[in-house]
Amino acid sequence: MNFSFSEDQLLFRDSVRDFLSNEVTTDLIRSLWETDTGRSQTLWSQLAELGLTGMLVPEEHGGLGMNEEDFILIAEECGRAALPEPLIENAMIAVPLLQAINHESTNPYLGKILSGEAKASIAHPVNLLVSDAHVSDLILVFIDKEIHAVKTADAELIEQEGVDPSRKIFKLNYKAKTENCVANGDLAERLLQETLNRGALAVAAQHLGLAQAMVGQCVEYTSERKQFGQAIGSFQAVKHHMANVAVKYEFAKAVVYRAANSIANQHPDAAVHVAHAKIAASDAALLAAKHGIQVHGAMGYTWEVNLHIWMKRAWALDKTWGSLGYHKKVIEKKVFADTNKIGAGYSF
Amino acid sequence: MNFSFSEDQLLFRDSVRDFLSNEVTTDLIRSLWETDTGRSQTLWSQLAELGLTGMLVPEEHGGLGMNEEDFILIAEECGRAALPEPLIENAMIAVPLLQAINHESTNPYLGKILSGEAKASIAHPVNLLVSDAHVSDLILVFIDKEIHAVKTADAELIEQEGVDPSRKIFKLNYKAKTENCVANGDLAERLLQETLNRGALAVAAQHLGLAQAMVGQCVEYTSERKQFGQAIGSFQAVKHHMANVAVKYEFAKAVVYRAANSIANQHPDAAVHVAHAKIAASDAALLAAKHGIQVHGAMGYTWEVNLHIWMKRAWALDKTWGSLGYHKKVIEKKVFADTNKIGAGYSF
Amino acid sequence: MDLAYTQEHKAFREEVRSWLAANVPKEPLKTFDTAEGFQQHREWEATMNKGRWGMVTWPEELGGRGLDLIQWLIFEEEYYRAQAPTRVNQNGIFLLGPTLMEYGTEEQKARYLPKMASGEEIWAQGWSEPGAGSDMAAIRSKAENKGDHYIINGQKTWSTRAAFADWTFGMFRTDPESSRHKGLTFIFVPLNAEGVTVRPIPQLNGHPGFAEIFFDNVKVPVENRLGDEGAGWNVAMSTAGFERGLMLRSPARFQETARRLVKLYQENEKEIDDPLIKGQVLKAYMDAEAYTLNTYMTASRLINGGSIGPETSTNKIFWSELDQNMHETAMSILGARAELEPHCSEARGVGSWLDGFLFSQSGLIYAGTNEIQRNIIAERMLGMPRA
Amino acid sequence: MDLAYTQEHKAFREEVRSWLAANVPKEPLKTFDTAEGFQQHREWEATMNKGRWGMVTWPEELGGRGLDLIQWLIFEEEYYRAQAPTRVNQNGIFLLGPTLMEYGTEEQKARYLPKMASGEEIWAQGWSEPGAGSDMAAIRSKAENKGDHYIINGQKTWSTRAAFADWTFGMFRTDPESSRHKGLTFIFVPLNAEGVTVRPIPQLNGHPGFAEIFFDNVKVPVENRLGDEGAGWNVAMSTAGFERGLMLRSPARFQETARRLVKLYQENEKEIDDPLIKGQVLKAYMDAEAYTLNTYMTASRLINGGSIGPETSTNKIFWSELDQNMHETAMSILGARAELEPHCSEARGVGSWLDGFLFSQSGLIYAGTNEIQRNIIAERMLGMPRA
Repeated sequence: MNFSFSEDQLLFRDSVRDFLSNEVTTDLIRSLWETDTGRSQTLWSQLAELGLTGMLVPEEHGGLGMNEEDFILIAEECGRAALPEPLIENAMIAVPLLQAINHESTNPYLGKILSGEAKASIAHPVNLLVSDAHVSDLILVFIDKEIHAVKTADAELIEQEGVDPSRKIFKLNYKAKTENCVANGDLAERLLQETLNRGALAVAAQHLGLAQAMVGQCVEYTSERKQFGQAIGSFQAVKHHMANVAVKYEFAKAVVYRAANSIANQHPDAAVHVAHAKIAASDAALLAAKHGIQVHGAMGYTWEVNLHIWMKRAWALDKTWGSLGYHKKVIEKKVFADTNKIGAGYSF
Repeated sequence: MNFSFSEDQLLFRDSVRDFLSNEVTTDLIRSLWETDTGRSQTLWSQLAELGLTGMLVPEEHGGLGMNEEDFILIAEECGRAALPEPLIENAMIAVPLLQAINHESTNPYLGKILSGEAKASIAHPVNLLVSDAHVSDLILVFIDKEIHAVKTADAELIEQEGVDPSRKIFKLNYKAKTENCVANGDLAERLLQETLNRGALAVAAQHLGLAQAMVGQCVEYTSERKQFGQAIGSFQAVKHHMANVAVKYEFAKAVVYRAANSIANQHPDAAVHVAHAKIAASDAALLAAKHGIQVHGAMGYTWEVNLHIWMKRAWALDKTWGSLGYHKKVIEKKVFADTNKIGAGYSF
Repeated sequence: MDLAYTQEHKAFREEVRSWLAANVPKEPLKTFDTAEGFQQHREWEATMNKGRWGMVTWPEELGGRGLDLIQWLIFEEEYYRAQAPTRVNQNGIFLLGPTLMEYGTEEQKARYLPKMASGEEIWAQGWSEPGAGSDMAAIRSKAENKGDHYIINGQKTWSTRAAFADWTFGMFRTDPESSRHKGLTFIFVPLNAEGVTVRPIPQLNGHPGFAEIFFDNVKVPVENRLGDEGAGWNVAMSTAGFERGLMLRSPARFQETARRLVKLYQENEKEIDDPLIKGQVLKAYMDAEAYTLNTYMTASRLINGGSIGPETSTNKIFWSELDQNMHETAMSILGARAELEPHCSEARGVGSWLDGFLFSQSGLIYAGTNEIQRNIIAERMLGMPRA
Repeated sequence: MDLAYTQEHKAFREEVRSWLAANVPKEPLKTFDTAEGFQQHREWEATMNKGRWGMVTWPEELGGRGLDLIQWLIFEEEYYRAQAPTRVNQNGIFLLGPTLMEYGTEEQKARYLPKMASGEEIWAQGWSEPGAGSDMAAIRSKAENKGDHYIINGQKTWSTRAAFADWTFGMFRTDPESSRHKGLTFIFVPLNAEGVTVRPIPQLNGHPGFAEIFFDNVKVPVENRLGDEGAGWNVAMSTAGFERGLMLRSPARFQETARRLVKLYQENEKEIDDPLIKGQVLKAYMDAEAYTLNTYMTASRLINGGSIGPETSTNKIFWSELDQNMHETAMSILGARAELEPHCSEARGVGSWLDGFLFSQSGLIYAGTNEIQRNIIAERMLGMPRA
C-alpha cells in the first residue's frame, strides 16, 4: 500500500507541464481558432516525438511502456494547458482499444499514431458526437454490439459548432457494413465498457487540470486588480470563493488517481471508481468556472481575457462520456448492493 | 390588486410583537422548561384576553372577526418570540376546524377557547404526534375519513421527548369509537386538506419569524464580539452568511403572506401556495440556524446562549405538517399539469 | 390586501395582449449586439411608440400612458409571454429615465424622455472605468467646467449597448481636488461628439455587448448636466438603485424562463437520468413565483407611497442566482446537446439556452457584483458593522 | 503507486478485528460527558492498553507498537467498524501526543506519553480564552517564571473534556510586555492543582462536553513547559495542525457514518418522498470515500518523508461539512421521528442520529472555524494577498 506517484512519474509530469506551458500558449490557442482545422500538425508531431501518443504502448512495440496511472498525470496537464490536440483521445483511448482489438486491418494504425502520422477518433454510443474526426484517419465505431473501423475518408460527417472554439465535433452518419467489423462478441462488449471508463476518466483528469488552471488565473488576477484601495484578492469573499474551489479539487485528486490505478490493474470496481472521479472532478471544474468568472468581474465575461478558454472547455467536456446522472447510477448500484461490503476497510 | 397589509393589520401585529417581546422572555422560556407542563396558564390567559385565541371567530360570536391574512402576521410573531404556548394550534387550526364541524358536542369548546378556559389539540394523519395534548381538553382526531372529538381525559397518550425542550409531544393511541364522530363524508375530507393547509402554513409563518429572530441575535452578537481587534460582524464572511439568510427570508415573506390570503379567500390553489410557503420558509429558517450557530462560534453550541431555543424550534417544526418531499409533490402536480397555465400573468 | 386584478387591469391585459399578438415580429430579431440587429430593435421601439407602449408608466406628455406599477407589471407579463424583442433601450427607459424624472429640469425631461420612450435615442450606461468597477467612487474621468460647457477627458468601460447607441450617461470628476464620492457630476454625452471613440468589447459569445468609451477633449454644454455640479454621486445612486432593483428585472422574464424550463424538462423527460434535475425545475418555478410575488408587494408599497431601499440588493442577488440556476438546469437537461449552437444539425430543441447560460453568468457581476450587494444587505439592511 | 494491502497488513487487520470482537463492550458505554460515562471510557482505555492498542503508531517503549500510518488507518477502520467506544483521550493521543514527540525532552516523553496511551491520564485542550477564539494570538492568561516554577493566572474556555480530565495543556503569556504571537509558552497544568477551578459548560444537548478553566495563582514546575519559553506559538501551531488534519478525524469515522446512512435510507425507503435524498446519500458515500483516499495519499506521503501543510485546512472543511451533510440527510430520512430522543416509544430506528446531528454542528466551529480555514487555504495554499 503506497498511494503516491514515484519520483519518475512526477518528473515526467513536470517535463510535460513545462513543454505544454511553453508551447501551448493562449496566443497559439487563439491563433488556431482562426485556422480551418483548429489543430497544429507541428504541435502534434512534437507531442509524438515526446512519446506521448505511445505512452501506453509496450516498449518492445516502440512505446514508452507506461500505464494509465502514468498517463493520468499527463491528462491532468492537458486540462491545465487547455490543449486543443486530441492527445488523450488517441493515447489513452484509441491506442489501448486498437491494441485490444488487435485486428490486421487496424494494427497498422498503431505504429502511425505512435509516430504522429495518424490519428483515430472514437464513436461511442454514450456520446452524441465524435470529436476531432476532421483530422483523424480512422474512426472506431461502437455499433450493434460490434466495433467497426471506418476510414474517415469514407465516413459521412456533419460538423457541429459548440461553445468551445477549440473543440471540433461531428455527427457521424454510419450504417454498419460487415467488412468494417473488427471486434464483436465478448471482446466488443468488454471494450464498450472499458472505453467508456477511459473516456470518462480522461474527462475527470482534464477537469482536475482545468479547475487548477482557473484558480491559478484567478489568484493572479485578484492579486493585481485593486478596488477600494486594495487587491481584490485580499477580500474575504473572494478568498473564500477560491478556497471552496481548492477544497473541491484537492478532494477530487485522490479519487481520479485511484480510478486510473483501477483501470491499470483491471479492478472489478473500475467503473465505480471512474464514475466517482467524473462526478467529483466535474464538481470542482464547474465551481471553478462559476467562481472564476465571478472574481474576474466584467473582465471574466470578455472574449479578451483568457479565462473563457478554460471555462468553455470545462462546460463542454462535462456532458461527454456519460452524464452525471449516468455515473450516479453506477455509484448507486454499488452502494445499495451490499452495505456490508462498503465503508471502513472496503475502499481498496 | 394591492399586495400590502393595512395600517391596522400592521399596528395590531406591532402590539402583539411588543407584548410577546415583553412577556415571553428567554428567562420565562427557560423557567418553563423546569415546570411539569412547560406551559404558563397566566400567559395563556393574557393571550386570550388580547383576543388572540379568537382572532378568526366572527365578532358576533365574541371573536375579533379577523381572517388568516391578519393571523399570519401574528403567527410570524409567535415564531419570532419562540412562543411555547399552543396559540397557533388553537386560534389558527382548531378554532376554524371547530367552526366548520359545527357539532353540538364540540361547539361548547369554541367559547371556552376564546375565553382561554380550554384548549384543543389536533391529531392529523400527516403528523406522527400530537402537540400540547397534556394541556388540552379536547383532541380532534382525523381517522378513517372521519373527524372524532376525543376528550383528552379519555385519551391514551404517551409522552415523547424531543430536541426542543419547549415542545410537548405525544403519541395518541386511539381506536375509533362511533360516538366520538363529529364529521364525516365530504366535510371531513375537505377539512382534512384545509387543516393540513393551515398547519403547514403555520409552520411556514413561524419559520419566517424564527429566521428573522436568529439573524437579529447574530447581528447583535457579532457586532459586539471582537476577534483580531475588530467586531467579527465586520468580517465579510460573517456578513455574507447573514446576507444570504436575509435574501432567503425576504423572498419567503411574500410567498407566506400570499398563501394566507389564498386560505382566507379559499383559492383553488391554496394547497400549492401553502406548499411553496412551507418549502421557502423552511429553507430560510434552516439556513438561519446553520449560519447562526456558525457566526456564534463555540458560543452557539452552548445551552447558555439563547440561540438554541430558536434553532431547535426551527429543526423540530420542519418535519411537522408534511415533509418537504410531500409539499414538493404538490408543487410538481401543479407545475406539470399545464404549462400554459403557469408563468407570467398566471400568478394570481 | 387584495390579490385580484380589477376589471380595468383585465381589460388592460387584453389590450396589451392583442396589440402584441398583432405586432410582435413573427421572426425573432437578430441580436442587438450586431449593427443589423440593433437597427431592427430600434425599429421595433418605433413600432412600440406608435402604439404608445414605449413606457406605459410615464406621463402622457412624455410619451407614456400614465399607468401605475401594477399595470406596468401586467404589461411586462404580456410582453414576455408574447416573446417580444428585448428592449434595446433598457439603459434609457429603466435606468436613466426614472432618475431624469427625479433630478431633471422640465427642459431636460421634455428634451430627453420622449425620444427615449420612442427609441429614437438609445442610451448606453457609462458607470465603470478601468480602475473603478465595484468601487465606483474611484472614478477618474474628468469634466472641466468652462462656463457654458464642459471639456471631458478620460475613459469609461463595460458600457452596455455603447457599440451602437446614441448617448451615454455617467459620472465625471468636475472638482480635480476631490476624491471618492465628492466632486463628481452626472453628465450626458452624445456618442457622436467630436473626441469620443467607442471600442467594442467582445463578450463570452463573441458579440460586442459592451464597449470602452474614450473621451478626448469632448465638449458638451452645461445643459447636459443632471442635478447639481458635484452632486453626481447622489444622482447616480438613485439610478444604481433602479438598476439593481425593481425596474430592470421584470419578474415576467424569469417566470417565462422557468416556464420554458418546465417545457424543456417535459420534452426531454425520457432521457433525463438524474432525479435531481426535476427538483431544480420545481425550484426554478417556485423562485420565479417568489420573485413575482415579492415584486407585486414592492410595487404595492410604492403605489401606497413607500420608497425603495436596500431590498434592491436582495432582489439583485435573488434574480441573478435564479437566472443562473435555471440556465444551468437547462444545460443539464440538454446534456450532450447543451454545448451546441442552435443552427447545428444535432441541436434539436436547444433553443437559445446556451446563449442564455452565458449571459446568466454576467448577472452576478454587473450592476454591482453580488459580493457588493451582500455587503450592502449586511450593513444597510441588517445594520452590521462596516469593516 | 500500489493500492493493495500487503499480507502483513491483512494479518494485522485480522488481529485487530478479532481482538475488538472479543473486547468491545456489548452495551454501548454512557457518554463521557457524564462522570459515570467518563469512568467507563477510562476503563476501556485501560483494557485497550492491556492489548497494547492504545496508540499503535507510537514506539513500543512509549506504550505503542511502532506501526506506520497505513497500519494506523487499518486499526481505525476496524475500530469504527466494530463500533468501539469514542476515545476519551483524543486530545492527548491525537493532539498533544504528536507535539510532545516533536518538542518534548526524553524525560517529558517518558513521563507523559505512556500514561497518555494507557488512558491513566486524560488530557483536555486549553486553546481558547474568552477573548481569544479564532484569534488565538490574543491570549491573555499569564505564567510568571519564578525560576523553578511558573505562577499561572487567567482563564481558558471551550476546553473539551475538561469537566472530568486530569490535565490540560495550552499557551500562556510568559512575557508580560509581549503581544500577539510572541512571548507565549506552552505549559501543562494538572487540573487538580491548587488554584484551578473547572466550570463545566453545558452544550446544545445539555451535557458538559466542554468547560471553562480558571487559574488563580496556580504553581507548576518549569518542567511542565513544552519547548522553549516564548516559543509556545510554534509548538501550538504544530498541534493545531494535527487537530485540523490527519490524526484526529479518522476517515473510518465518516465511512461508517455514510454506511449507516445508506442502511438508514434502505430501512426507510418506502416512506421517503423526496428523490433529492437518495442523491444526498450517494454523495455522502462518495465524499467519505474521497476523504479516505485523500487520507491514504497523505499517509503515504508522510511515510515517504513528506510533511503536512495547509491541507490540514482543506481536510477540516471537507470532513466537517461532510459530517454535517450526512446528519442533515439522516434527519430528512427520519422525518417526523428526527426530533425524538432514542428512548421514546415512537423513536423507531432513530439511533443516535439526533445527537450526532447536534454534534456535527460543532465541527464547522472547533479547531478553528471553517472561515479561518478558508483564509488559511487562500493565503497559504493559493498565495492570495493578506487583508
